Amino acid sequence: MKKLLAAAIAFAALSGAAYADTIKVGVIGPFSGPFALQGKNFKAGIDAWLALNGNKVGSDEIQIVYRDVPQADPARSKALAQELVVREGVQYLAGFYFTPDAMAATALLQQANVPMVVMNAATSAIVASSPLVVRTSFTTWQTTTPIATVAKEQGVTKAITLVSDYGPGIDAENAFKTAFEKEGGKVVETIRMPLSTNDFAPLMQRVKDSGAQGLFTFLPSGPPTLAFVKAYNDNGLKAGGIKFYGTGDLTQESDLPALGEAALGLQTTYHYAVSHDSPENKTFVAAAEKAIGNPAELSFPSVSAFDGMYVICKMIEATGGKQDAKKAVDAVKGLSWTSPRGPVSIDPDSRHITENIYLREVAKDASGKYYNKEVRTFEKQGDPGLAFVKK
Amino acid sequence: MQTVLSIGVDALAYGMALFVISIGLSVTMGLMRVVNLAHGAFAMIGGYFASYAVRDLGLGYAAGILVAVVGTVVIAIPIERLLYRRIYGAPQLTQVLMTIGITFCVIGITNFAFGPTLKTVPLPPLLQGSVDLGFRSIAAHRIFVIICGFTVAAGLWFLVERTNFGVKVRATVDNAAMTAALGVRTEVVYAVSFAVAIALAAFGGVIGAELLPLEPYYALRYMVTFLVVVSVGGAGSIPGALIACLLLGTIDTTGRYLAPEYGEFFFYLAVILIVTLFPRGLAGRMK
Amino acid sequence: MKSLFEVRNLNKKFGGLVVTNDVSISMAPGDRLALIGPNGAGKTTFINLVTGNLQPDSGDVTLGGENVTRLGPASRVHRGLVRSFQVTRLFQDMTPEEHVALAVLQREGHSGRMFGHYSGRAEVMDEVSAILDRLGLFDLRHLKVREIAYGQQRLLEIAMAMALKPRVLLLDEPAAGVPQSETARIEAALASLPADLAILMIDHDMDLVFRFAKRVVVLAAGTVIFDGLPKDVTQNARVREAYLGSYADAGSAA
Amino acid sequence: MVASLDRTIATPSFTRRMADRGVIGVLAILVAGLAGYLLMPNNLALLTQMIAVAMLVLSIDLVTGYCGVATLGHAALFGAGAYGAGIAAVHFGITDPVAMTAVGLLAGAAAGLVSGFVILRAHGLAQLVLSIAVIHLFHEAANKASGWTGGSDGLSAITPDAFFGAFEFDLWGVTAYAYGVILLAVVFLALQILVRSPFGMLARGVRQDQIRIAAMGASSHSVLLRMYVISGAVAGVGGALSAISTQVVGLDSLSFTLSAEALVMLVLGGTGSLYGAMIGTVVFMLFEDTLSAANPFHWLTIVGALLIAVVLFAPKGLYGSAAAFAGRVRRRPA
Repeated sequence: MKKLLAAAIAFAALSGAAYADTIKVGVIGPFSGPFALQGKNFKAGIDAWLALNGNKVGSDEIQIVYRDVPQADPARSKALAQELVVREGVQYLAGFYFTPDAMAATALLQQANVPMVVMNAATSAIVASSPLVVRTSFTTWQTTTPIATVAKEQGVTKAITLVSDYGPGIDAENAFKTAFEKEGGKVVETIRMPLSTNDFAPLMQRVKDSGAQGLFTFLPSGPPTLAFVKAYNDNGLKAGGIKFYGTGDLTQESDLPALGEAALGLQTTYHYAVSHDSPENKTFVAAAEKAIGNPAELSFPSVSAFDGMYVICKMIEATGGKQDAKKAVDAVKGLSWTSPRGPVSIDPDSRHITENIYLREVAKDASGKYYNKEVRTFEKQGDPGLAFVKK
Repeated sequence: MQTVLSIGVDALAYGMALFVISIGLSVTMGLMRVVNLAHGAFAMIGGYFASYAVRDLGLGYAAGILVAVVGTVVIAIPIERLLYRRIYGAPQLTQVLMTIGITFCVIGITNFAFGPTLKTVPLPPLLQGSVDLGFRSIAAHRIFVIICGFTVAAGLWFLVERTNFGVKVRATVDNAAMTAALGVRTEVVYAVSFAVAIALAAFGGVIGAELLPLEPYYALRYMVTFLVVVSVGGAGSIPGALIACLLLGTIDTTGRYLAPEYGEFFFYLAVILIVTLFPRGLAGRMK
Repeated sequence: MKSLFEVRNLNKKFGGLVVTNDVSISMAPGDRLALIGPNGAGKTTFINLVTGNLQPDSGDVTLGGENVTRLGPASRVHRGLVRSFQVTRLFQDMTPEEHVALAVLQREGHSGRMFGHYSGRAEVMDEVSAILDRLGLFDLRHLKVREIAYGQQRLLEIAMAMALKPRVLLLDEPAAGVPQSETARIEAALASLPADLAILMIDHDMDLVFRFAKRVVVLAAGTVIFDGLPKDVTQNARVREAYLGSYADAGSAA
Repeated sequence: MVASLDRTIATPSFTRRMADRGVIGVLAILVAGLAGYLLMPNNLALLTQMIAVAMLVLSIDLVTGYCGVATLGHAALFGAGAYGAGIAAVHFGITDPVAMTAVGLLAGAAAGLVSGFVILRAHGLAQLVLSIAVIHLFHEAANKASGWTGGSDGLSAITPDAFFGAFEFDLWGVTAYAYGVILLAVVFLALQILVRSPFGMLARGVRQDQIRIAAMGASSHSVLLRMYVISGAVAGVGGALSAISTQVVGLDSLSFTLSAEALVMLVLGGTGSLYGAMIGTVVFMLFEDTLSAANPFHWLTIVGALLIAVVLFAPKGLYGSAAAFAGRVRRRPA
């Protein structure tokens, strides 16, 4: 009986969606809580897309339904994804800032006949967990690997890694170590620090004592990066000539005003800098700044959300608005276009985005504003992490 | 030896920063018997005031601190009148509920009004950069925090132990009803103590901003740290809080230096050990 | 007569203040002993030491030949050493029936049962009803404790002590706060206790003491200054001095 | 004695007896469960999650409401149950939902024993801090043991078997929801029996006066520890339900945040009553869900205002204050 009822509801939901003119996209992200800034950037990227391209694909109208998962909480993420599919009848799931939240929802995709477009979560394995996942952001492996080359080329032979002790941090450590050793360098020590660390001075002391010439670090973007960068300067590492390498998480644009002078000259690799010089990006940034309200809050998740919308629209085009997850995903395999971040494509095998990774340096522009200045481009970088996972 | 010295310096600096930020909570919990989970919220409000004064109005650092302390106390007065007064003497859980509610509201309002980005309080040139100690260098600001810590500790000790007001406070803590019967206006004592606690919170928020960056979620993020410091020290005891901060600073710093991966284990196991051995805190009054 | 309960050379100091000074008392089954003394003589401290709520600095407490000095309060109760409190300690939101039932179940070792309600056990209910009835609490049995008068709460204290079927019962001012009209009931209840039970009672009501006690011990400044028959106590010079003279002030004199 | 005997045969009203036996509560749960199904048929995942958290809140009520233990670390027991069930399924192939629930129950009880052992060594503020230390240690341990727990990425790929081979744990979540409602009813009934039992009375006594309990010859510590283990079993069942229904377990299930939120739900509903615990959970989570869907950007402020309002206007919690009010109204005419 219950089964029957459920089937009836499902049928109503599915058939309703298939012929309706409105196509709903469910976006799950941290819209409140300590990571609200990143959720805001999702929304800004999506709003920018809609502002620039309109909310119609053919005759179908796109409607975005937001759901809030303030902190990594897979159970809640899954419940909300379920609700989005069953109650709201969304045809696409998108967003996902945290890996566990994305992982939790992938289990639903097949049965719900819904593709997922990951707009941030950066663990390589997500795309492997379901064939209906496409990612338009980056992986930690992807953004980390090039910096190892940079370090080696700048004459560093002995490096130390200092990462936050959780999934992405460990990914970054592995990625750097693998790439750096391939380049012929040596990682003398790998240190993992608890996510809750406030005081980095003792760690800096250890870095100093290790005799490394370069420090590679990964911290999630947010408040601790401020204390970290200050500790790097204040404990004499900068003065002592220990070079600093990190991923762009550390110097995201919205944190730069706070980091200020301390961050000048820091080298990071990342897939996107708000300052990227291209007409596509200028248009995007103008629209996104308007959408977010305060330009200082614009940061990297916005561009993945923007491109995510591009991918979703391509999927809608390909399926003519009918719900067919497999067809939708197949349609974007190998898709390539010019994103605000530069030329990108969806790798047909992994369904992960292939993109340029840029080496950037924190600099100060004429108006006294700090920004990530792109100094070098590593073209068409895929995700080396997936191979590592499969190994 | 160098390592030990180095750890010692870091521990002292970190411990004193903890002290400056948490001592206000020790006052509320010890003297007023309120589990004030919103302590961090007031520290954050102070930090925002200072940030606004120094960064946007271009005032000096000292002026910024003054604005922060005065501004936060002014904001806190109506909150004390309307909300805190209702929970003096209420069960702990009720206090927890109320102060968490206040914290949520402060977070929400801050997020709405000032956005989710980090706020900083620019340091004066004197406090920027680092000082060479011979065997290593240390941020000039850290030395300032250490000095502030000892000054606050000494000032509070003087206030409580050596002034008329201190006598009234101690009497009120021991037996509020009896003290009131002796003609002391305990209401005033409470209000002033609360103001002092808030002023200390604001001060700590500003001074500690280099270590605990200011953002809307400040209050929730560091709530646990504050609670741990106060209970290890023994609520209401100034020397206790001082010892606790130095001890916890040492444990944390040593752990982080020697085995950062297990830093959390170190710290919390030590907390369990200390709290089990000294259930009323290192300097708690025996009943 | 073989002693059932014995306190030997008990000492306790709070800081520099000697509150119990080399106290020794011995009781045999069926003893009815009153412990009296001026305020601050250390009577309640003595009870707390004996029951294990406080640890003595030195000295021994033995019960039925077993040294119980190092045992906790609960273990002493198991062995038959039961007390009542000077200021009632009752559970405000429970009924008298629940209090007594809990005591009965505890005595029988059934208080840890996680199934069923005590009212389903006829033998428990009979005993509970009998005890409540004897102390005149039966009609109040379903009211919350906070709803009944203080005098009745005192009676309930005794009811709970009785329900534990002790071998030695220590009553700390059982009649304090009880209206005159109710003291008779307390006395009657005490009188109906098993003859072989040893009772030590602290009280200020000398009439009650003289009616109840077969033996009187006087404590002053933590020291036993008299141990003998009730009729001799008023004649004793040290006792008179303790109550009337300066002796009572000398709190810290050892 | 004889005189008293005839008076003992009192006859409380029928409803009173039924309420005492928990029959009304079980019926209420089943009716509410059905109502939830009819009112929100498309949001059963949320309702199931609500049931899982309700068990955590009930479990806190056992130690906080009934025994007076202050804890901000109770998610340790919930998380242990969730990871227990999840690990059983992923690493040991125990995918039968009932067996997973049993594993969760045992894991929760074991975690209850461990954390009770630590937390019960102090009182008041110190106890609160011990509980915080415990939850952080559990959290960190799970983060470290990423081979077993998936670390910060979460433990995924938990695939419980279909119930009796027929009812699958699927997208619509009907099976999980129905299972949750039944589990909650069973747990409620068991707890109702427990809190009325002599042990339950003893526990209430421990909360009010430990010295008196000792004077009755009972050991408060042993009562508390036993209650902690039971509480762990209840929270563990909740955790297992969460693992079964969402098929994933994250580190958040062992977090300070969840512990604090659950405590807030309990105080909101009213401590010391099983109904209060459940009402607090439902009100808080519905409120949170509605608000965060309506305005994800500002709901926290409103939740904060709600908590303040509760303290000011319903200091015994929603259920506690309502019950007290009803009690006053009922007594007035008499």
